[in-house]
Amino acid sequence: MSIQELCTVRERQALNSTMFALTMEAPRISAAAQPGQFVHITCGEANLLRRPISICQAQDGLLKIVFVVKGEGTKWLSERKAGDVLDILGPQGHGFDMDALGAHPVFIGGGIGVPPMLLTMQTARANGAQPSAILGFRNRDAVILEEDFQALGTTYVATDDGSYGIHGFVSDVLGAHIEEYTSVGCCGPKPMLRALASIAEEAGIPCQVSMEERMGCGIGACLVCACALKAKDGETRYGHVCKDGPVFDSKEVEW
Amino acid sequence: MSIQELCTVRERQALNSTMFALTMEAPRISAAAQPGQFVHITCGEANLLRRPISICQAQDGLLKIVFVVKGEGTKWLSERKAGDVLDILGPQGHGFDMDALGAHPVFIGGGIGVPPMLLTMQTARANGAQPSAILGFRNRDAVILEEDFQALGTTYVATDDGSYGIHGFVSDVLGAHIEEYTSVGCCGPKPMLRALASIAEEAGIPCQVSMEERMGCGIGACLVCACALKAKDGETRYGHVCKDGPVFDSKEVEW
Amino acid sequence: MADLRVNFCGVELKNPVTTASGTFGFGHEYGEFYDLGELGGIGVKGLTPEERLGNPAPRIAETPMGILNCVGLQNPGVDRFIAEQIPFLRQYDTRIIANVSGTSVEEYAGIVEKISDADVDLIEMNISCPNVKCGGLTFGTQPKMVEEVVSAAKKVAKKPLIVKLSPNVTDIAEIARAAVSAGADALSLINTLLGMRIDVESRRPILSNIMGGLSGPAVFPVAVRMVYQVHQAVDVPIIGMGGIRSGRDIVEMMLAGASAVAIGTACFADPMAPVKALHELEQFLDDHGIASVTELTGAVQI
Amino acid sequence: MADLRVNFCGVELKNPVTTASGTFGFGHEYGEFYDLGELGGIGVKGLTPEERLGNPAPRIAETPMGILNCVGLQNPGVDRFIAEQIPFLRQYDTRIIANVSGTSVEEYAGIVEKISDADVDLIEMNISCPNVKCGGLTFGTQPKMVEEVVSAAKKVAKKPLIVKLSPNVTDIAEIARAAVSAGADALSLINTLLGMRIDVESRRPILSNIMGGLSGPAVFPVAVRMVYQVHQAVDVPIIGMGGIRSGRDIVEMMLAGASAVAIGTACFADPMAPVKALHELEQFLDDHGIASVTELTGAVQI
Ligand SMILES: Cc1cc2nc3c(=O)[nH]c(=O)nc-3n(C[C@H](O)[C@H](O)[C@H](O)COP(=O)(O)OP(=O)(O)OC[C@H]3O[C@@H](n4cnc5c(N)ncnc54)[C@H](O)[C@@H]3O)c2cc1C
Ligand SMILES: Cc1cc2nc3c(=O)[nH]c(=O)nc-3n(C[C@H](O)[C@H](O)[C@H](O)COP(=O)(O)OP(=O)(O)OC[C@H]3O[C@@H](n4cnc5c(N)ncnc54)[C@H](O)[C@@H]3O)c2cc1C
Ligand SMILES: Cc1cc2nc3c(=O)[nH]c(=O)nc-3n(C[C@H](O)[C@H](O)[C@H](O)COP(=O)(O)O)c2cc1C
Ligand SMILES: Cc1cc2nc3c(=O)[nH]c(=O)nc-3n(C[C@H](O)[C@H](O)[C@H](O)COP(=O)(O)O)c2cc1C
Ligand code: FES
Ligand code: FES
Repeated sequence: MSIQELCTVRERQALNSTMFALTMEAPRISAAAQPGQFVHITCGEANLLRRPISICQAQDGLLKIVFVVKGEGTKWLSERKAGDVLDILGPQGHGFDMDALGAHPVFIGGGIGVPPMLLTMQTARANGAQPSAILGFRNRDAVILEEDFQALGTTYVATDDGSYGIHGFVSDVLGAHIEEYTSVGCCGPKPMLRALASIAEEAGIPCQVSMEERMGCGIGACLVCACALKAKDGETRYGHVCKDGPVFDSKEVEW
Repeated sequence: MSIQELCTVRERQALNSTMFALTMEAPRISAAAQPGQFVHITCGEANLLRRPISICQAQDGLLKIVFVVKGEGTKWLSERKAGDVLDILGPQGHGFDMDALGAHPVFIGGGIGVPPMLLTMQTARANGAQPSAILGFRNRDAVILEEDFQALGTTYVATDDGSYGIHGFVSDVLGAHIEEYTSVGCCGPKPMLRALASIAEEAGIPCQVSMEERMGCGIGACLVCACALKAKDGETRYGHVCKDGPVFDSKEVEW
Repeated sequence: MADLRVNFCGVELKNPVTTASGTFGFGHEYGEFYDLGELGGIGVKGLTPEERLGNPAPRIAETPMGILNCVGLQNPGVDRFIAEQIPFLRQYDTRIIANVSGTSVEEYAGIVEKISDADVDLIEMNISCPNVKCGGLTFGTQPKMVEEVVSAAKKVAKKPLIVKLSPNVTDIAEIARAAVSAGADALSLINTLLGMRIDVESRRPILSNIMGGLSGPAVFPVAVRMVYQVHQAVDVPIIGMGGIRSGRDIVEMMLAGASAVAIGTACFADPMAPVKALHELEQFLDDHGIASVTELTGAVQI
Repeated sequence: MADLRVNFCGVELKNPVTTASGTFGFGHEYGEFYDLGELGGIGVKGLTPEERLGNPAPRIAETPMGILNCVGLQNPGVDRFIAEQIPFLRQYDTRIIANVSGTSVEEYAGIVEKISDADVDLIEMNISCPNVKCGGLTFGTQPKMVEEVVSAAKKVAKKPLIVKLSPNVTDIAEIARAAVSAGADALSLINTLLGMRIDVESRRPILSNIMGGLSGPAVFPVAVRMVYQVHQAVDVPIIGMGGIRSGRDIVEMMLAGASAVAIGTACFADPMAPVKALHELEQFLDDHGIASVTELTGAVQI
């Protein structure tokens, strides 16, 4: 169920020089939001297409997103202030299957893949699980949301250059602790997801991955956001990130 | 001499439901502004072309424009607030020849052609002339800037429907008073300008008309703002409103 | 209240607003936002004789006021469309415009014949697909190929046949005449303009297929021009499309010569776009005292 | 600091940024905003053998991220250009690209010969002006006509001859090959796409000439695609243009195959556009450790 809502910005936070958080009044979308879903946001008159951004938090009628400035659209978004109104579609897509997590899921985010894991971990905990988190960043300056995750369970932070937390990749951390977990849920760059999926597969636990693809409609009508999946006959078929995803079972994905 | 200046809006005034005045800090442009010149304003990211708007007042580092909302560009402009910054080119074009006015010029504006006559009348008075004004509007609700003109000299206001001031056209008023004047300066719809020019011509006094045309560059490079003028050989030649105009001698114009 | 009805090749559309093929799926998703019965017609995703998977991602790139796409006709095949989608669409009080493609004259004729027997209202034949036999050139760019494929399809069509033209041609009027002389009951245009974007960081084309089709507001003036030229050249009704966003855009397209319009890319920016544009059109007609929307068609004053 | 120099047909441009003919006059006006010597070259307003008055107003209409124009080649004629404008332009340390047009093969040859003897650096032959008719079609849309007119011009050209192509064709590569086989030393593209706008209130075309040429960001993806196709098809250098606004746009156009670029419509939005884009280009090269701008040409990875 997709809703178009005009949402007033309540708060804008600069997390570092390129990452921002916006909290918006979105009573209808936030009430319907599920972990792993995203919203599709109009980013000014000069950008024709909406931008897909994951839901980081959704409660008390408020919707929080966290994003990095990449091009014109996210730049525009980063310049919004409290009181501005955004045209948002959401919640979109198929999020994490919360019934398939088991008692000790681990949620792994890489870089800008971290924010959606927050609502996911929160929800898992509310559902009675004991979740852990592994967060990976390029360096110390890129670290975001650490305390929010710490509050929900054991949280490892790794940086590529070792300037903060563990020196290394989230896959190294997962490898070291894999026996503690009943499932993996993750979001981040594709090579990272592939690496995590293969560790989980080897350990025989389920792994759900959140995929990214360029989008048009964001609701499943235009078929542009194709994600290559394994068809039953071993051939490729295309799923659509905006509707079938963004979260897929890692075994379904054709890497 | 054309200047590109980033100008902070000092004040926005709604004159009626479709007409607005913006006063901006434009120290360089306002210092150079001559009566009858215009500025070329960027109107948001969604509109590629700048919009030409006449200079209504220029003093103490401030620039005032008055405009009617016609399409997307002027709509955008009407939504600016104090503190917003506008990208403005100006002062553009060739304004009124103030040396050719004589002691008793009359300045005539029709509708949105009224605003540029204000700086013109002010300057004429500062130069020692005794100017009059004739202002024409559709109806009572459309009347703008009346007191500003009254303060500078005899001012007649006419409305098409008689709901305010004289019932009739500015050309009627000019016809009735033509003997009092040494020259005419005017801005408004083309049929009005043509009518005024022929009255002035009959009376044997010079008439300067401010023309409108759709613009590209606004500085004389692209040649799109053609205005048909009489060439010496009786043939047509094209002048350019943004550089040769907007003000032309009425006898030059091919009506 | 102006009369919005349009008689299009004998099929009554309740209003001239339809959706552009490929941008609207089979209507399910946008049907969550409004009653599909508000629209004059629904142009469905392009169908082929067999299921097609389409191209790998990325299939879309943004451009200034436009998009490029290279979906590559992903669709379930005409049989599954008939079995699964027509019953869904028939729940709504609107016209079904079946958009079909093939890679050879025989395939085109075959799919037109098959869809003719199904419960659709209009057939839109997309001839902007590359012809495998003719060295990859698309059918829609060569007058002779257009005549051949349209003649073959017309012979077996039992519903009005709309031929959808490609804008990637030197002389659109020539192509339109070829289609009409071969029996097209109506024309629709424009399909997408060929374009390309390159990611300056990776130095790779953004689209998996290197090039893709440009649509959206950026192409609107090209579409208006072509609809105007085609309306001057032939005597069949036209569905005008390409960059329409608003009621005023619809008016402009109809003045140029369109009897109906289709809206595509604008839906991505605003799912409500076709309905909003329809209401704006209604308002425009009422404000201007225009009794019937059909008065607009070709009414540009030269 | 990256090396910005480009050797274009033996003529050294200090950088690849030039101005698009017809958008920049003869440089006087933009010369008030910056030193014209900052630019790699200046494409001057299109010249014809005799003075031309051009079309009546309106000559411009805005479109989504684009403009339509129908200036109609208003210019003082080639003789007055040579006498009055070359001395002005020669004050600046930049290259002069003389853009010329005619209405017949003889006129084209005549004006190319005349301008060859003048003090210009490069000759750009515009075979794509929609106003220069030959049997109703522009020279630039028929390979045979392209060959004929380019051959005639090449015989008398004593400076490098750039042929400027029209995008209003089915197969741009075919036209490019025709021009090169007839002797073109270089190609420039794209000229404007034919478009139209109608004022919905008056029901009249906005442009006096009914149709006009579309330029600006809206056409950028079409221009990139055509430059790419032409670069694949022929072996001469290309000046890429059509909608360029920024340094990144320049990089994209060069990756597609351009050796130099021209900026036109963007100047209307911002008079400083070419200089700003040049500085952005420099910054991009430095940020990416690219030693020479020439490395970009055709470097798209397929
Ligand atoms: C399901 C999903 C969830 C996402 N969640 C987040 C998030 O929570 N925080 C965050 O910072 N980013 C997120 N992204 C990525 C985000 O959508 C892009 O960074 C953003 O669209 C870039 O837009 P731009 O205008 O700044 O960049 P530009 O590069 O100028 O964008 C040009 C076009 O490409 C598209 N595009 C570019 N990069 C991407 C990308 N990585 N994925 C999809 N489309 C792209 C844009 O949407 C736009 O249409 C998510 C992407 C998807 C698909
Ligand atoms: C020298 C000059 C001085 C002007 N001074 C004023 C003024 O002081 N106050 C005022 O309200 N208006 C003035 N105008 C008219 C004003 O420029 C237009 O109303 C405005 O450009 C409309 O833009 P839009 O986006 O709102 O309308 P749209 O119709 O959406 O504009 C579309 C395009 O057409 C152009 N256009 C439309 N109407 C005109 C027009 N009448 N003249 C020139 N271009 C037009 C726009 O600039 C734009 O490029 C002046 C025009 C000129 C040429
Ligand atoms: C994502 C996408 C998919 C499309 N698929 C088809 C198709 O399957 N068949 C077809 O005839 N046209 C297809 N088109 C073209 C549109 O129907 C339409 O002609 C074009 O997009 C111009 O209209 P617009 O600017 O309103 O989108 C597609 C366009 C887009 C953007
Ligand atoms: C107002 C205007 C006038 C033009 N005049 C000419 C011309 O005289 N000769 C020519 O070859 N191209 C002419 N062009 C085309 C441009 O040189 C250029 O090819 C086109 O505008 C695309 O570039 P742009 O999008 O950067 O403007 C003109 C374009 C515009 C907008
Ligand atoms: S973005 Fe349209 S189907 Fe996914
Ligand atoms: S607007 Fe360019 S010359 Fe007047």
